[in-house]
Amino acid sequence: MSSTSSINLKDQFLNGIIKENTIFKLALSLCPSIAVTNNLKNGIFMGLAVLFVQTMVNITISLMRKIIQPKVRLPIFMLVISGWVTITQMLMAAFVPDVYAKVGLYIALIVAFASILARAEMFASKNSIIPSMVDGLGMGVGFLFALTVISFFRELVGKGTLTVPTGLSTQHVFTFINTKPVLIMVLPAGGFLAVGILMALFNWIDIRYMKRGAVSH
Amino acid sequence: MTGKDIFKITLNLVVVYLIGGFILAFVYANASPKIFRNNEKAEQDALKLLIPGADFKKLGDWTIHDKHAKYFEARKSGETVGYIIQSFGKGYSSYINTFIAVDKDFKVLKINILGHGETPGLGDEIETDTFKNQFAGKDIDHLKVLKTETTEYIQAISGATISTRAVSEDAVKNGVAFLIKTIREGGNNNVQHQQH
Amino acid sequence: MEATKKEQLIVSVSPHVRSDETTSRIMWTVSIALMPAMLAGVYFFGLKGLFITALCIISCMASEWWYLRMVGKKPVVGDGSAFLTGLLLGMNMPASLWSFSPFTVHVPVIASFVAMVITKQLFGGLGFNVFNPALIGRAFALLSWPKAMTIWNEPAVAFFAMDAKTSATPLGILKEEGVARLIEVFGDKMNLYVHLLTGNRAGSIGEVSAIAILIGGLFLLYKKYITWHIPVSFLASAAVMAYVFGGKDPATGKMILMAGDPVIHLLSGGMMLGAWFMATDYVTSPSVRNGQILFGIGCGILTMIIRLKGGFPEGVMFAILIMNCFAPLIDRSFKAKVFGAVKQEKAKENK
Amino acid sequence: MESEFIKYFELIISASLINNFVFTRFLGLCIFFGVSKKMETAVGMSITFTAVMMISAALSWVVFNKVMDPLGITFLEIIVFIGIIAGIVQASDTIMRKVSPGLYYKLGIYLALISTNCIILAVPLVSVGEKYSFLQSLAFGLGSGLGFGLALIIMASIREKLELADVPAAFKGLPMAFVITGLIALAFTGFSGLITL
Repeated sequence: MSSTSSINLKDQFLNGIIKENTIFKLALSLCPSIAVTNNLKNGIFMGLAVLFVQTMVNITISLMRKIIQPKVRLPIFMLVISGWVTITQMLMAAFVPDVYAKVGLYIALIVAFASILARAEMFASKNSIIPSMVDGLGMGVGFLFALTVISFFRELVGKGTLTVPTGLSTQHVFTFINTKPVLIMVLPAGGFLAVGILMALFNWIDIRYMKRGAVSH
Repeated sequence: MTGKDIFKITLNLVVVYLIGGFILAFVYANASPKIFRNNEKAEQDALKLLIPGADFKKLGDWTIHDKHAKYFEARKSGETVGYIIQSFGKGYSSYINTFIAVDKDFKVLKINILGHGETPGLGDEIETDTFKNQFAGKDIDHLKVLKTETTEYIQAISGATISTRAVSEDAVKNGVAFLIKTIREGGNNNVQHQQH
Repeated sequence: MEATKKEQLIVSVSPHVRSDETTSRIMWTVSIALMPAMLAGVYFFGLKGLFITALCIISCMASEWWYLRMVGKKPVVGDGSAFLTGLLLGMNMPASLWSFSPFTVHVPVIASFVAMVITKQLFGGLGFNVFNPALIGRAFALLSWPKAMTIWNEPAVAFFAMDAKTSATPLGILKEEGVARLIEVFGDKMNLYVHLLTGNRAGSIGEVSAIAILIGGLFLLYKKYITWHIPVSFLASAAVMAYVFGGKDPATGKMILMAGDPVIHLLSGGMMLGAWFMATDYVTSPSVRNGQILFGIGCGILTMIIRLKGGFPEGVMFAILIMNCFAPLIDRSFKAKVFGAVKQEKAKENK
Repeated sequence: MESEFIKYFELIISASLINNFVFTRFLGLCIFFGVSKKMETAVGMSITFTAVMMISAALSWVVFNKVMDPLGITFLEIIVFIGIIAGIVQASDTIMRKVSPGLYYKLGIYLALISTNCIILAVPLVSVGEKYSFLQSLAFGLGSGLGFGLALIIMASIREKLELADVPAAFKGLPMAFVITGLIALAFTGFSGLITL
């Protein structure tokens, strides 16, 4: 592979993590950002599931892009997405049953993620397999990153612990504070507050970063 | 759109759906036994946690609060050592799913909370060992909840009397009462009958 | 279309355009009106009550000052609004929070920060907050530290006592053990009423003495700082609900209609403080009279639904917060209706 | 009979207030934040939503229990439900355009948004998971739709009030919407425990 295309791939990968971060920047696929993030382990596995689906969907669509009739492309995209989601769902139920018991509904709802369909339509259906895969990986890692940050924050502040997965069915719970510092952070209301505050934090970094370059008004 | 186009589109869709269907069916065929085993294993694990080293035989189903629950017999080397019953208690905001292990004389050995939706920080303390250990050795007459300090009865979790009551006076008491009624008084014959 | 827009503009701005002096005078007058209740709280819970309230006031003023400094605005803390929020927040906290093992002194501090910064300043400061800051602070604390926020001291009437016995609130007893037990605890029914009225009972620092709150509320009414609409509709609807649905068969626990005791419900918990001082907050309640009555009725009904059927023994705080959500909607629809009515009349005249 | 009725009522209350899809199950957030900027769109969306939700709940129940369960292909639920929803949305689009162009003009644009909303998929998935009867799933669909509509309308009225407010720059837009939703969710916690589920 030539050096120019590898730089492009790197940009494509980073694009999904930073510039077009699904949650913090595009504000899409927000539901699981709150629903499953009161526990670090669940957050990580949810992120991994999305990463897997996004990458596989991108690869599949890219492989099929020449044989799909443009008129029926949306139904086929939906089928591909829901197919991969179903596979993910079954794999998780089989191999990580304890996580699946908590996040199962939200795994199924990956189907309705606008971001996955959007990447399939905008990128994978027009590009060859390697860039599509990298794009999917980038978007997925960006999502995983966002969920990890949110769930790290929420579990630490809400319960004073961190549940770190050490394998498919094993985990280690680090306890930092014995009492629950601010319990509300693991409750629904606290989830919204936490995500709002983290988003504002990212915005604030953005504003400061941009101000440095731009002329101040 | 010509007939050829329509044919091509239809073929396209059919082929894609067929392949998709095959892949899904393949994954399902491989994953579903594992999922089934997971559920079985989860139940066996939950039972083994209550009476370690025993084998369990399902005796039947019963209903409490319109919910279906199961009860089991625990055996060690062919001899009945106790029973385990699943039960539900009506708590603050949820039905508390409880497993109760009793010995042959229907004294509680151990309980476990499988699922609940009680208030975080207050009612969810029914999951703590300090609370659950109170039940060891209690018979049906000593499952009353007191708000004062007690070892003879069950001491209420401060701020969560309703959740405490739901576990001890609803789930556990009704579960044990059901076992006594079905197994000691009349049900016993049935169990022995099955052995022959 | 054009006209509606203009009307909307008035809805969102008009109640808040006041000169600083008026705002500040309102805030200090309301604070003065709260003094009888505050004094009663200090009388019953001693120095602990005073410490907790002072801590809330200081934390509220400090958080507001810090925030305004940080965003580069002129720190205006002297207008009394931070003082009033801190005072109300402190009066809504149990005195038992002044405890160092387990350490719970951080609770009022964090609650104050949430009240001032998240609930008020993030929304654009005084006049724009949708929720009552003191109540959000308290709700945040209740959900974050449910244990610490539900330990109630028995009224000790010993000024310097730092160790007080804990006791259940009347509403707690009512919820868990029924009205018969409540009367038994206080001796007889008359005694219960007297205790509830004077404030000799467990509860939040400033909510216990119904009579002291009533004095403050009537003072505000007399001074025309509040109108009767919200408090009266709040209390009346709660009383009706309590009378109709509050009765319970002691044996079966089933509801008996028309057998409740409205007096207990009106005098206990935060009902009085909520109706006179929290629900009447200018910014977070509707500004139209009819809307205020609807707001009050909503508060009363929700309070009683939560008390009688809900998961919490006390519902005033949540009821007011829920109605706060609806206040912009109420204002919006009532204004639109009034406006429509005028239009119709004009149309008739034209005919 | 009366107790049956109370059960349906409780289901509606629980789906709309206590377990409100937005505030406690965190579903439909993209649409919730996207559509709640203006009151008019919020109202339009609520109406369309509740109607489509009930139809899809009913149809999914029939397909799941009468076709998929007997055939043993329940593992395909996601694919089938998403197909049903896409079909309903497409059909109502066509029907509305033919039958009532006025209504279509008002509500048509929301129809397109609906198929990418996770609540609409969550309703059949949850009611299948909870093994609801036909009427129960209908009640669940209605309650969920009403709850989502209520959330949208409250949010829209609050955001309108905040239009002129001096919200700090970093919080402008979505972060503030999250904070507001968090505070509404905090208030709605008061409903918890109203019905034992």
